[in-house]
Amino acid sequence: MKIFALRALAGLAASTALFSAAWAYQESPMLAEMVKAGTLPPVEERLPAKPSVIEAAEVGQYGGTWNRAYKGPGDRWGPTKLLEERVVKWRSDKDGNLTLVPGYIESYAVNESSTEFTFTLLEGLKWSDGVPVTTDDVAFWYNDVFLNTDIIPTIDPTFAPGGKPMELEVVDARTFKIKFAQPYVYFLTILAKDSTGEPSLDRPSFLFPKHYLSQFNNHYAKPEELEAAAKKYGVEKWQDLWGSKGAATAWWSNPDLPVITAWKIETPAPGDVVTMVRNPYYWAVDQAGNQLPYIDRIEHRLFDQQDAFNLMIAQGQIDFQMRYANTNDFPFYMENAEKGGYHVIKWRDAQAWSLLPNLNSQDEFLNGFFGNADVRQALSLAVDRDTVNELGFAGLGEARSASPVTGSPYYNADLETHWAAYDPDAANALLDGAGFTEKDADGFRLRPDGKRITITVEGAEDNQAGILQVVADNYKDIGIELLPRIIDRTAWDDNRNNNTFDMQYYPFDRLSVVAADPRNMMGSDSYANQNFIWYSTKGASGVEPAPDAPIRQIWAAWDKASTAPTREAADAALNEMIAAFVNAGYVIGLVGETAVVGIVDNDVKNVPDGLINDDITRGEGLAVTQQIWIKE
Amino acid sequence: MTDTSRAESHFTASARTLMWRRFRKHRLAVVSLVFLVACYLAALFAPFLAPYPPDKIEKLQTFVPPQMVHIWDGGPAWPFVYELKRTRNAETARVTYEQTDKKIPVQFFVRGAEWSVFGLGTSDLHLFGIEAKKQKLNLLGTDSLGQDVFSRLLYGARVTLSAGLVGVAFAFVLGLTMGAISGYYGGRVDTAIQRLMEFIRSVPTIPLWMGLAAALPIEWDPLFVYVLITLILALISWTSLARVVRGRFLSLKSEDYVLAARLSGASQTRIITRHMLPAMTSYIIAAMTLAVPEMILGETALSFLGLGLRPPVVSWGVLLQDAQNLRSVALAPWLLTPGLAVVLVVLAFNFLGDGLRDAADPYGQ
Amino acid sequence: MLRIILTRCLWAIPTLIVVSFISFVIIQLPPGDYVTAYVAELRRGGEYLTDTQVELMRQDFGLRDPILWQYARWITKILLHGDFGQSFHYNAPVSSLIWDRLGLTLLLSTISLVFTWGIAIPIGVYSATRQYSVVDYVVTIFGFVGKGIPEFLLALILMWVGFSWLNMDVGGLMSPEFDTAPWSIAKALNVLEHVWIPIVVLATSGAAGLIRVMRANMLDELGKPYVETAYAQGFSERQVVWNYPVRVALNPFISTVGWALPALFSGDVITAVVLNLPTTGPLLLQALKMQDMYLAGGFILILSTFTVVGTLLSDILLAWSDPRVRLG
Amino acid sequence: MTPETLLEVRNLTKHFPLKSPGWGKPAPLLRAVEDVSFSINKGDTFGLVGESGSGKSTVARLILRAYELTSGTVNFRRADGSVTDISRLDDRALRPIRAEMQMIFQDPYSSLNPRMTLRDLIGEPMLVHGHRKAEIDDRVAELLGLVGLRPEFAGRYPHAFSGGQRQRIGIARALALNPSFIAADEAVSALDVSVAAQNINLLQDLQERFGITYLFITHDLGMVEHISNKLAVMYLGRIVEMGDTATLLSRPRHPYTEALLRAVPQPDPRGRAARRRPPLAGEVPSAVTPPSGCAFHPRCPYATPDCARVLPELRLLGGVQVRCHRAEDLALEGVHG
Repeated sequence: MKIFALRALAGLAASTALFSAAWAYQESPMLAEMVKAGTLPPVEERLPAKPSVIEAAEVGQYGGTWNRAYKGPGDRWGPTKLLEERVVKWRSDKDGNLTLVPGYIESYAVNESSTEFTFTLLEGLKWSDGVPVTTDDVAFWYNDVFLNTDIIPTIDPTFAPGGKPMELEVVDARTFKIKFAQPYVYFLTILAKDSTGEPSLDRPSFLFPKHYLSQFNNHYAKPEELEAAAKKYGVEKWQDLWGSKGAATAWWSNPDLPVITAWKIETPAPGDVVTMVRNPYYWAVDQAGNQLPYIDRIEHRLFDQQDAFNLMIAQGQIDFQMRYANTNDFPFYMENAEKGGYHVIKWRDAQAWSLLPNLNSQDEFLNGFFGNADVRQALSLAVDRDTVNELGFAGLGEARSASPVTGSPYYNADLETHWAAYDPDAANALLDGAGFTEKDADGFRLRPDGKRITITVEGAEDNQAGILQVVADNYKDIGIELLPRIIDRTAWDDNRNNNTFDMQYYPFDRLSVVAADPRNMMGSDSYANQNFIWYSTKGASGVEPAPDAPIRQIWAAWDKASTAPTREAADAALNEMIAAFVNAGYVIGLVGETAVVGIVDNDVKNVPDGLINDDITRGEGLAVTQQIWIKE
Repeated sequence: MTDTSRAESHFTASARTLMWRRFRKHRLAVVSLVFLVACYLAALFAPFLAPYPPDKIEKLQTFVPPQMVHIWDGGPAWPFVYELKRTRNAETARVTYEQTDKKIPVQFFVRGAEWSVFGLGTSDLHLFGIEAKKQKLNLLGTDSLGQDVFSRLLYGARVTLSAGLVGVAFAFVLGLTMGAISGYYGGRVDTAIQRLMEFIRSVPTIPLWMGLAAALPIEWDPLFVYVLITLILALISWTSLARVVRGRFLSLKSEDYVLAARLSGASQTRIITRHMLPAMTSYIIAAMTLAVPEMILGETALSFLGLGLRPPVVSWGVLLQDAQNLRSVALAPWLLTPGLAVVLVVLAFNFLGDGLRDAADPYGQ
Repeated sequence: MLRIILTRCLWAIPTLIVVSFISFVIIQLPPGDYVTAYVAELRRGGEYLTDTQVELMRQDFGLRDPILWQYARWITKILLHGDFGQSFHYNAPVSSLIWDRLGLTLLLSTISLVFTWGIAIPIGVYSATRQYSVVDYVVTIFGFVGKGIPEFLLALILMWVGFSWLNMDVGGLMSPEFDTAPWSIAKALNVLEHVWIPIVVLATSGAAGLIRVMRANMLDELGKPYVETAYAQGFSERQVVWNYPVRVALNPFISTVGWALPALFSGDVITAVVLNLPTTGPLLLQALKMQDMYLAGGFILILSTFTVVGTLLSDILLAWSDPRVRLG
Repeated sequence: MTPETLLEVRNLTKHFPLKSPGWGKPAPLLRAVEDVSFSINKGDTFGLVGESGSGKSTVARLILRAYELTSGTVNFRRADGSVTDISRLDDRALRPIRAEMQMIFQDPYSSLNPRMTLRDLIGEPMLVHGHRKAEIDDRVAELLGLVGLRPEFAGRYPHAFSGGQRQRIGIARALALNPSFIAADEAVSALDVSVAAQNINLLQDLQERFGITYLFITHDLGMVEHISNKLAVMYLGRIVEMGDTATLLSRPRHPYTEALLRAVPQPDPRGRAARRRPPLAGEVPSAVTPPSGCAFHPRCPYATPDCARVLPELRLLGGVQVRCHRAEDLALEGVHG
C-alpha cells in the first residue's frame, strides 16, 4: 500500500506558492505584440500582485498550437478538464502521490470542526477581459445563481449536507467564508472535483463574472431584456442561457464570457474545429517568472469514429491527448510512433472493468440469486481474469477487484485481490452448496422452476464482445449461461436507469480519492440503484434492501464518514465503507488499473508519465497543462 | 448431332432450355454458379470442413498470421506446416510469431471437437487438422481472441448466406403480389398502391433499424432479432420490385398474346399464371439473384453502424466488424478475408444474375 | 401536364404528414429519451442531477406530453413559422445545424454523382457494344468488385494505402494546419488532396451499379430491329449507337435522377463517418443515437420531403422522356 | 335481324376516358368509336377500312369484348340459332360464346406466347373450354394440316417459324373451336405481298370449307377488293360510307373513300390520271377534340362552310350508305374496271 499521501487538511491553513520576486515577468510574444500595439496593458499590470507559481518540470518556450481531437458538443469534458480552475486542485508528485494545492486563491483555512472554510482570492486577480475579480462576484454566484431557483431549481445535496445549504459570508473584497451546519471534512475534496456544482462543474468555484452575467440574470435584467438575450443566442427561454450548456454562461459556447482559465474559447462547437486561445490575464507564472500558459492556442478537430482519430494519431496530427486513445490500439500506436513523430505514455486508470449484477433485478429469481453472497463469490471466482486482461487489454491491465487503485489514499492490497483468484472448482462447489445442483442436458444449472439459469450481460462498445465471450466461456464451466449483448450506449444507460437489466459490463471508476464521489459504491447508478434511491430519499421511493443486506453497512459507514468532525475519523469510516463494499462482492471487478494510453508529440515537453487517470483528479488536467510547452 | 437434328432440337427447345443454353455461354455465370453451390455446400458442412469450433478462444494464439501449408520439401512431401514460436514485444505489446524448423504434418480425417450431424447424432471427425500441443492449424490466421478465422469464415457463411434470405423472399412475395395487382387491375387499385408505395419509400430506414433494434427484448437470440428485423424491413423494401413488376404487367397486359388468351376464354388466373408470370420469371430470378448480394452488403453495413448482427453470432458482417479498424488493416490484414469472401460471393451472385438476365433476353442468341 | 403535376403535389401533402408522423414515432421507439442520454452523459462527466431536476427538464422539453401532442406542436411550428425547433444536444436551432453542413454535403455528393455518370455511361455503352469482349469482362469485373466491396472497407483500405504507402495526409477535409486558415490556393489544393478518397469511394460503388444497368439497357436496345435497320442503311456504328439506343437506354436514368435527391442531401452516412467528413450524415446518426429528437425529426422530415419531391420529379421526367407511360 | 344475319352491331360507341385534370372537372374523352351500326350476314366477308386511328380495330375488339362498350348493342347469332346481345355479358357468361367468335392478330410475333409450343398455343382455346388432352392433340394435328403446316411441328416453339407461318399458326388457333365468326385485324398487313396473298387464299379456302364469316379489317383498300363482299369505310370513329364492295369501289360517294382509293398503288398506266389531284393531305385529327360538323372537312377538297357546322347523317344513296352533305353533287372517281 502506498503511503497515505493526502495532507491532513482539517484545522490547517494552506496557501499558494506566490511569486514575489521583484524582477520583470516575461510574456508570450503573441501578447507582447498586442502590448506593443497598445491593445493590451503590460504584463505586470495584468498579473496579480503576487501571481501563483506553477513549478514547470522544465522552463519552456512560448508559442505554438496544441492539436487535439474532440467528439462534438457532448464532449466538452475533454477540453474542459485541460483548463478548469478550482479553489483547490489535485496535483500529483513524481511518485504519483496526490495533494491538494490552492488555485486562484492566496490562501484558505478550515476551522477545527470542519464547518467553516475561509478563502482569500489572489490580490489583483482579473477576469480575461481585465475586470478585477472580487467577492462581489462571489456574492453574485451565491445569491443570484446558487440560491436562484429560477436557474437552479433544487440544491445539490452535495452542497447541503444534512439538508441545509452552505452559507456564504463575505469578509472583505478578497476574503469570504463558507459555513455548514454540520462538519464537512470532505468539502475541499469535493470542491476539487465538483467545483461548486451546478450550473456546471466546468465553472470555477464560487465565482461568476457579475459584470457580464448580470445582464442574463432575472435579479438584474428585465424580462424583455432576458427575452431579447434568449433570442440573440437562439434559445427558447432565458433559463437556457444558464445551465450546463447555457448558451451565454458556459465558457464552452460563449467566447464573450470572461473566464479565469489559462485559455478561453475562440471558436465554439458545433464547428468542425473548436479553438481556444490564451487568456492574457492568466494569473500564474512559472518558477522563472514567465506568465503561463506556454502554449498560445489549442485546437480540437472533430471526429466521430475511433479510426478517424487513430489515423490522426498515426499521421502525427495529435500533440498530446489521452482521451479516446484506446488501450486496445496500443500496439498500433507504438508501431506508428516513429512515423507520426510521437511517443506513447501510460497513465494508470482509476477504474476496474467489472460485471455489475443487478441486485434490484425485477426478475424474482435473479434478485435472490445475486443477493446470495456465495453466488457472487462463485461468479467472481469463475472468471479467468488473466485471460481477460491478455485478450481484452493487450495485457496492459491487472486482474483485480473493484477497489481503490494503487496510488489512491484508500488503496488496500488485500481488498485489491478480494475474490479475484481464478478457481472454477471452488466456484462450482459454492454454487452446489447454494443449492443449484440440478443441471440440464447441456450442463447448465437450473432454477427451481426448472428453467436454465441465464444471465444477459450488456456491454456498450463493440470491442467488448470478445471479453464478454471469454467470460461466457468461463461461466459455462460453472453451469451458468451468460448471454453477451452489445447494445447502444444510450440504451445501456437507460436500462440501468429503468432497472431493466440482469448484468452489465461496466467501467467501475472513481477509485482514487473515493471520498470525492462514493456514490457508485453506494449503489447509485450501479449495482443497486433502486436501493440507493430508497436510501437517498429516506424511504420515500425506491426499494428497501433486506434488513441484513451488506449495503446497509456501506451506507452506515458513509453516513459516519460524511459527518465526522476530523479527517482521521472520516477516513477511518470511509475505509470501513470501502471494505464493506468490496467484501460484499456486489461488483465483480475483472481487470483494472489498465494503462491509459497518452499520445505525446516528440516536440511536446513537460508531459508527466505514469500518473493516475480519474475523473476525481480531472483526467488529463492532472498533467498541469499550463506548464506544457512545444519545442520549436 | 447432325445439323438438321441440331436445328430441330433448337426449334423444339422450351424457353427454359433455350435460356439454359444461352446461360451456358456466359462462362463467368457458370463459374459463379459452381462457386456459389460450393459455398452453400461448404456452409452446410462447415462443422466437418472447419478444423475448430468458431468460438474456441486460444489465449496464447492471438493474431497468428495465416499459415502456409507446404507440399514441397526439397521434393514432393506430405503436407506440413512449420511450428511457430510466439513472442510478445515488451515495448509495443504486439504479439509476433516466428517459424521454427520443426515441421508438423497436416492430417486428414482427424478427431476434434464434437459437432451435431444435422440433429441426427454427433461426430468429432474433421476433414483436416494437425496434432500439436501448442499450435493449431490456422489457414487464414487467428483474430484477437485466437479464434481460427478459417473456421469462423465457414460458420459465418451459414448465417450470412441464409439469414437475410428470409427477408428477401418475403419482400419478393410482397413486391410481386402488389406489383401484379397494381399493374393488372390498374385504375383505383393501382393509384392506391402507387400512393402507398410512395409513402413507404419515404419512411427512413436507419432510424427504423435503430428503433427496432432497441425496442426488441434484449434476451432474444440476436440472430432471431436480425431475421425479424429483416422481415419488418421487407415491408419497406418490396416497393422497388413492385414498381418494376407493375411496369412489366402494364406492358404485358397489352401484349397481343395476352389478349389472345383472353379472347379464347382463358380465366384471369390462367392468364396471370400461364402467360404473364412466365414472361417475368427470368426477370424475377435475375432480380432475386441481385437482391441477395444487396442483402449481404446490407448486413455488413448495418454491422458497421452497430445495428446489424452482433457477436456472439458469427456472420461475415460480424467478422468484418472485427476487421474494420486501422489496427487490423495495418497489423493483421488477414482479418479482412471475410471482406474478400463478401466480395467474391457478391461478385458471383451478380455474375449469376447477369448471366440469367442475358440468357432471358428474348433477342439474345 | 401542369394539372397532373399539381395533383401530384397535392397528393404529396398527406403523404408527408403521415411520413413525418411515423418518423416522429420511430425516433421515439427506442426506450428512454434525450434526457436519459443527457443525464448519463453528465454523470459520466461527474455531474449529478437530482430526480426533481430530471423531471423538471422532461417537462421543460415537453417530453411528458402525449406523443400526438408533441407531434402537433412540432409540426405546427414548422408549418407556421418554419421553425424546426431546438436541438437538445447542441442547444442550437436545428435548421442552422443542418444548414451549416449542407453545403459541403451537396458539393461532395454532386461531384461524385457527376463523376459517377461521367465514368459509367461511356463505359456502359462501350461494354454493351463489345459484349463478351475482353474489355467487357474487365469492366464487368471492375463493376462487380466495386459493387461487392463494402464501402467502409474500401474507405478504410484507401485511407491506409494513402497514409502508409503514398505518404499522404488522409482523413477529414483538410490537414489540421489549414483548419483555421483563410481560403487560399494552398488550402484548396490541400482539400483536393483529401476529397479524392471519398469521391473514389462514392463513385466506385455508384459507377459500378450504373455501368451494369447502362450495359443491360443498351443490350436491350441494340437487339431491337430498328438498330439492325440503321446498320443496314449504312450508318456508322458511332452514329447508330449514340443516336437512338443511348438516348433510350438513358431514359431510366434520367427518370430516376429525382431519386438521387435524398441521397444528395444525406450524403453517404457510412463513408462520411469512416472518412471523418463534416457532412450531414454523421450528424443524423449522432442525433439518432442521442435521441435528439427535434434534430433527428427535422432531418428526417427534410429527407422525406426530398424523397417525395424526388419521386414526383422522377415520374414527371419519366412521362416526359417516355410518352408510352401515362401518369397514373 | 334477318335469319341470314350472323352479327348485328347497333350504335356501337366507345369513349376512352383520359386522366381527369382535377376533381369535379369532366375527364376528356377519346372518342374512338362513335355510333357505329352494321350487320354481317352468314358466310360474308365484311371489310372495314380506314387510316390508323379511325377506330376500326376498336370496333373489332368491342365486338369480341376485349374492351367494355360505352354504349350500343352487339347481337350475335349462336350456333343453335338463338340471338344473344353480348354487349353486357360478364366474363363467365361470355366464355361459351368466345368459342364461336375468334380473332386473328396483326402481329404474328407478339400474338403468340413465345414460351408455349404450337400444341399448347393452338390447344389453349380447347383446353379452357374443357376438351380432353387426346382430343386436343388430334385436333392440333388436324388444324396444322389445314393451315399447311406439318403436324410434327406441334412440339416446336413459335421462334422456329417465319412470319407467314406464324400467321398461319394464329389462324389455326382461331379455328380451333370451329368458330362461326372470325375478326381478322390487319391479318396480313405485316407480311410480304406474296406471303400475304397465300394467307388470303388460305382464309378464303377456309371460308368456303367451314362457312366462316369474317370481319376483315385493313387499311389497304386494294386488299379488301379481293376478299370482301361488303365494305364499310371509317373515319374518326364513324362510318362514312358502307355498302356492297364492288358498287362502293367503282362509284365512291364519299370524298374520303375517293382519297383512300387514290392512295392504292395502281399498276395500270391509266392510274396516272388519278395523280392530277393532290393525294390525301394532312394527318388524322385528334379523336379527343374532333373537328366540328363533318369530321373530314379540314382535309376535304370539296368542303363547304356548311360541312364545318353540321354533322351529316348516314343516308342511303345509290345502294350505299354515305355520310356526306355533297354526296349527290360530287362525281367522284372510283376504280375503273
